Amino acid sequence: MSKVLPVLAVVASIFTLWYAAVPFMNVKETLTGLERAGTTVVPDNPIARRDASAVALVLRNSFAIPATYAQERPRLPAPHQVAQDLWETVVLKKVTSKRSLVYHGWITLSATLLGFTIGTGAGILLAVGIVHSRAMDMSVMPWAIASQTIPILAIAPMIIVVLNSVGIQGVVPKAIISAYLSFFPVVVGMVKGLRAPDAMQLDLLKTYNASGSQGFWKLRLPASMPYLFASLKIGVAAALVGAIVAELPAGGARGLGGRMLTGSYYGQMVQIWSALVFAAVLAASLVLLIGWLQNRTLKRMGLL
Amino acid sequence: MASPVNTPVISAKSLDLTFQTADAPVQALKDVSLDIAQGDFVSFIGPSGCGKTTFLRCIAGLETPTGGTLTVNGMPPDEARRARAYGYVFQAAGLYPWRTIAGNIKLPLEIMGYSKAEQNDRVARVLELVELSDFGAKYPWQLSGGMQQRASIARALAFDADILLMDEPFGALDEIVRDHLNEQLLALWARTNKTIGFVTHSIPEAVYLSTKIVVMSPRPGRISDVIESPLPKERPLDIRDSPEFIEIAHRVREGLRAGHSDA
Amino acid sequence: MASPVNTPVISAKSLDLTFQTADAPVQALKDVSLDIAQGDFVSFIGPSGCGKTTFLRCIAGLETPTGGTLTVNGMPPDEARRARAYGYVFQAAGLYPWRTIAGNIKLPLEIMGYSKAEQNDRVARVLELVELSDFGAKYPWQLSGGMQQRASIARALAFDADILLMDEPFGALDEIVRDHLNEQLLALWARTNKTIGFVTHSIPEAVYLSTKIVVMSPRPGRISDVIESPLPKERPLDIRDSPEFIEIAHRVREGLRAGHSDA
Amino acid sequence: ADEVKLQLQWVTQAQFAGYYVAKDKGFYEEEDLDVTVLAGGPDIAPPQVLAGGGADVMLNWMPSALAAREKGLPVVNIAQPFKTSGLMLTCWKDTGITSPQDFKGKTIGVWFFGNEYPFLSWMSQEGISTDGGEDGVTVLKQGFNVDPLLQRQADCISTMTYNEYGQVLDAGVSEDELVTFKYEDQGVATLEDGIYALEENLKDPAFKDKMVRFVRASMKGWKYAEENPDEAAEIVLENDESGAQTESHQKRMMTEIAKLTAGSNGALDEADYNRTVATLLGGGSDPVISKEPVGAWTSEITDAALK
Amino acid sequence: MILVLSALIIWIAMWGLNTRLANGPHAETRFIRLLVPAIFGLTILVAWELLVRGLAVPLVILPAPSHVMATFFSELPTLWLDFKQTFLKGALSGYVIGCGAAFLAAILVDRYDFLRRGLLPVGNFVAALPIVGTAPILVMWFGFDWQSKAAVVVVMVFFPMLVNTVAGLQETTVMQRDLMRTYGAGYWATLTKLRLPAAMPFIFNGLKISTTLALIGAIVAEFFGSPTMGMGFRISTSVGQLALDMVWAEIVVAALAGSAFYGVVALAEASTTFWHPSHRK
Ligand SMILES: Nc1ncnc2c1ncn2[C@@H]1O[C@H](COP(=O)(O)OP(=O)(O)OP(=O)(O)O)[C@@H](O)[C@H]1O
Ligand SMILES: Nc1ncnc2c1ncn2[C@@H]1O[C@H](COP(=O)(O)OP(=O)(O)OP(=O)(O)O)[C@@H](O)[C@H]1O
Ligand SMILES: Cc1ncc(C[n+]2csc(CCO)c2C)c(N)n1
Ligand SMILES: [Mg+2]
Ligand SMILES: [Mg+2]
Repeated sequence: MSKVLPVLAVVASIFTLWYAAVPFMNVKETLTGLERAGTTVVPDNPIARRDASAVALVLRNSFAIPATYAQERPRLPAPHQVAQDLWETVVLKKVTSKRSLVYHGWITLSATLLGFTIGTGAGILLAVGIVHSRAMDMSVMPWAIASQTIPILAIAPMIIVVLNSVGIQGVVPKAIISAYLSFFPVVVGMVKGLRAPDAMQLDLLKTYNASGSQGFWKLRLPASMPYLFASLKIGVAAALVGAIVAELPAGGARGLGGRMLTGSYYGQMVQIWSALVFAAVLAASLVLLIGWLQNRTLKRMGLL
Repeated sequence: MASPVNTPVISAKSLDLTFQTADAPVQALKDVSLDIAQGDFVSFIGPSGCGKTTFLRCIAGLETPTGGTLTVNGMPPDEARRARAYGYVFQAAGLYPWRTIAGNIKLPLEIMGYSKAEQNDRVARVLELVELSDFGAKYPWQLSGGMQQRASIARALAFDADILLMDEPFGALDEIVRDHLNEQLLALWARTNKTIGFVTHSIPEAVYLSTKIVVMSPRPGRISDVIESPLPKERPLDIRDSPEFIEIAHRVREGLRAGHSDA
Repeated sequence: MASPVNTPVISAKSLDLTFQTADAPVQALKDVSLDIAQGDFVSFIGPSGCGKTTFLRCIAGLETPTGGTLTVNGMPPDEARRARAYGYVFQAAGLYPWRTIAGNIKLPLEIMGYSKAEQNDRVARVLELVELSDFGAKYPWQLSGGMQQRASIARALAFDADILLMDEPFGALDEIVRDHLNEQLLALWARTNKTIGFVTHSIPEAVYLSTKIVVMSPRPGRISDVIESPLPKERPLDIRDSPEFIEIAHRVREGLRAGHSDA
Repeated sequence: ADEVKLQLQWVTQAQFAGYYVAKDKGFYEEEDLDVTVLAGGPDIAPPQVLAGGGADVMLNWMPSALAAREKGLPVVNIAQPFKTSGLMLTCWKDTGITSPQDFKGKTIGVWFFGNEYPFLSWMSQEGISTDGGEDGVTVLKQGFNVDPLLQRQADCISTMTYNEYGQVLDAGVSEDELVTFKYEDQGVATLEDGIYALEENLKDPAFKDKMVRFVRASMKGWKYAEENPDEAAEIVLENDESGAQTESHQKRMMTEIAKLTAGSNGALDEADYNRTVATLLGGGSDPVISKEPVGAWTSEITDAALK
Repeated sequence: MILVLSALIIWIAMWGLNTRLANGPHAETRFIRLLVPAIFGLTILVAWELLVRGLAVPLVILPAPSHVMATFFSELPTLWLDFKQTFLKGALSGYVIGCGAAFLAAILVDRYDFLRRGLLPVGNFVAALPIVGTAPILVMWFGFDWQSKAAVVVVMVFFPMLVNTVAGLQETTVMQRDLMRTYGAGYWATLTKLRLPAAMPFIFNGLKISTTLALIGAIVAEFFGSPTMGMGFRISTSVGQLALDMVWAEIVVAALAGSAFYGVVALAEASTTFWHPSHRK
């Protein structure tokens, strides 16, 4: 209970703020629309209104406030508009319909999961290499950091084209971009984790004359689990962002990224917002899922 | 200085060890010579930084001396390590938190390739030895500090190493628990006739347990006194109030103080 | 049980403290009554978990008893805390790593609003007291464990608290350094006539330092014995070989063992 | 069947109805072709896809294709289904703009990504600087929608007759609130959606033959779409994977598109080509292309296809 | 084919050299610590160059590094203009505002446990909003110029910074806090003398993560509308013009600026949290 209450309170105040902001954000377009419909508004020309402050406009045209909540192309949709769109696209539409967010969510999710798997696998392998080879540690680590400064969205289309030219198409290019974003947190966390055993724990194995692989399986890997899970949580959220980014160049195609793009293309703000909310819910669920796995695994390992 | 009664199990001759650190080299051991015979219980005592741990690690082949010679069972320590001649008990219990007590004890057995049946057998045996039979399925943090320490001793006993090296195993325990574990360790030693190297900061502990007390002093780390104990093998706890005991303790304290003042 | 010679500085009457934990409540203190007079040096000894730390924290107003009454200088401990009546020394040195030694000692002075000049004055004075004058500009991790502990004592001495509460301050030190700090602490106490509450695991340490030894036993934490020391205020180190000393130590050990066995 | 991969230059919409219709109606199948239509998007450069071998043919605007050619990617126009340009600039009337000279000091949204060339040529013809200031225009890189105009972040934005202009009207704006400048009317029209292939591929007779059949079937699709705009719009909707397009929007788009394809049988009109090149070469200090392109188009394919 | 083979051989040779350097006696010196990654980077560049030439990769797919470098130097004025627009105006101001606001918010959140328990879960949720969706909205709200880019950056860096700072403020041990209580220290004294210094390693962690986020955010936001300059504008426009050499020159600028930004923060960290075990050695 003490967990839910604060969250509810914060959510409630966000909604309050949100509702309060709507008239100010939407007042200009609303007034223009009303003016076209023949209502008198002050000031009575759009250019003067463009240069007027939103607060003044709302105060001087308070009759227009209800209309700001019902705009078709709002600058800021009201929460209930988003909720209604979500209801229609998530619940009412058949999940196989191209207009169903569940359908698009699944497209994105499948790329996310594939990319996350690739990214995690590659991240763990790289971390193992870094921990076991000094040369790799010294040469690769600085570049792994630098690689994260490359704006992925900028090269995502090129990656897709290049992969296309070698015959890789479909979900795989998306997964690769999503893997690119998720591998870095995994490398960093896993390197930390594999190095977590202290000198004493390592020496203990030495006194048993354990081999390198025994050291890995019996000590380093179990010791790295808490770190691995912490970075998996970051990694899975990054993977989702990657998959969405990768859907943009593919253009108006399927997936949540496609939804956001076409929403933006046709000025359907509500559609963008509901895709956004849906994506965030998806990310949160993935993170929760990993948190649950973490809890279970670490409990079973006796680390919690 | 040493007692070459029978052929020594461990024999160090003018051992030197210098650590290369970022600023200046640290001479951790200088000209250390010592023989330890089969069945000896040798305590190392000395102020912080005098090289007790370093010496123990050299014997275990975890550190390579930069000078002098050191043999264990007639071979270099590294080879002896590979032949799994030691059990090593660290200052802190150092149990793996993701393994149960039984799992922790099994660890060396798995690595050394014992059969499953043999593993279970041995785990049961050593758990009984340290009076933890009921706790095999528990995780380390479910046990008190003293019980954890006993588990780590059990782990070192599970495979039949002739030599047991213990680095301040009871440092973190309170006096009563410590007394109790001291008694048990002595009983075990009497029963198995292992050779034991034991690091401690406590003078009474060193005197109570050992057949031979090695007093060390720092900067550079060296042996400043070796005291053969005249106490009998059978030692009830109240032997500590006997005049011989107090006499030896006094000698150890003097040795320690000398090491401190010239540092 | 207590000694109401003059009006006590610290007075506890049937103190109870129960911790509410996730599974079951833990009774850390049960019916603890004790008076401590101005200038007393009181040691608390007892097995792990018997409530020594808890009792000290109650006195310092860091923990609120669930029953009984406790006054310090006639006021509730919380008020006394805000009146800055205490210096508290924790088991580990607990210096802030981002401050130099001098900076650490200055910390309470800054908080209590001493002038800059006064601060520097006092820092110099206490640094000298604990023989660390040359180390004021060093960072904690550049000092040995013993030196850090001395610095933390200096920090507690820097402002003129009447009451000094020390929770196993020398637990992590080797015997020789410990002896040395014990001597210094006694000298300081004799000079300043502070009231000192001191937690330790070491019987000789308790006997050597105290005017009063409080033996506690666990589950629930309670006082099982209070021993007034007949030793003189002037105590050379070798007083520890005297028969009176051994006699008191023996009584403490008996008390401890009793506490252990009925636990 | 021979495989052909076609790269569009934008998301699935009625702008590309001819190809979807040809596929849906089996015109490609009749020519023994197995055509895959690849949707484009804001970050997909069709010439790059062509260069990478991801597609056999692409749709492109001629300025962009000629620029690619100068960059060393020899693409060749093999057919030109769009006769007329649908590109225009749409402005608020209340800004006082009545002629291009009034653009000075105003803010104008322009599509980049290779589609800025016609605008830049036009402005240099008018002698208006595009670096902002009192006497120049302030250029914004326009995103994908008409919001900059609706919210008056820009005074004018680029629109296509068949798409963005309709979106502006859909937002409730009436035509008399707006002033529009068609590039066609300003004499700076450049050829839009054309079909392009790589020069080296065209040397292969088998490929050429494939293209002939492809162009023939595609044009058949276009003519069918012109005649049955509603059905064509439905077919487009079926092929839209995003599920974002609406029927009314696509139907109107199809109607407008039909006006642009009306004058073309697929063959490139050399006069149109020359006008496009002249416009681009006349681009002032920073011309889009620096020299007269050679071999940038061929009539061989359409000649064979229309025979 | 020869070029491809030589790429392979050079790779193996360089790797061998690095292995020897890294395990050699001077591996800990500053020089080697810089040399080894430099050699690795150089190897990648050489291999890239040889492969592009050897496999005759078309320019419009992937330019050779030498080509990119040539463009980089010949287009320096344009690159500088874009850098100013995107990095100095958009990314940096967003970074300062976002991190500053997050820092203040963290202190509030930390002060009121109710806020901490309410805001952090919601914050994690909001942090999961993909930039691709938020950027068009923010461009619509804040206009085409750098202000909207800064807004995107603020949204991107706010929560990582908040979470790290809050975690840092909770980092003190019970003993350290009790010490302050024995001094009867109030909230502000505890905050400035204990909790903030103790939180520094975490705060810097947040600041470091935010450096890369800020740059990426500012660049990506330009894809959704911008004036006719900026790194993101140039990248997307150049892709359309098939000027891939220019695209890569901008990416080089981004990587250089991002690494330098990160490095500066890391240096500041090293000099403020010198006391932390990870920096002591
Ligand atoms: N890996 C190392 N690198 C550099 N110096 C070291 C290393 N290990 C130990 N030393 C130094 O060698 C000396 C001896 O250390 P050692 O750990 O053997 O002391 P010790 O007697 O076990 O002390 P303590 O009682 O504190 O455990 C010390 O001065 C220590 O600082
Ligand atoms: N914050 C707490 N919450 C719950 N239980 C506590 C808490 N603090 C202490 N306890 C319990 O209270 C009892 C007394 O603890 P205390 O720390 O006072 O023991 P101690 O005598 O100082 O032991 P030690 O010698 O190990 O320091 C123990 O059983 C302990 O587990
Ligand atoms: C990023 C980008 N921006 C603009 C165009 C130009 N364009 C060509 S067709 C078309 C559809 C019009 O409704 C548009 C906008 C493009 N291809 N890519
Ligand atoms: Mg040691
Ligand atoms: Mg305690």
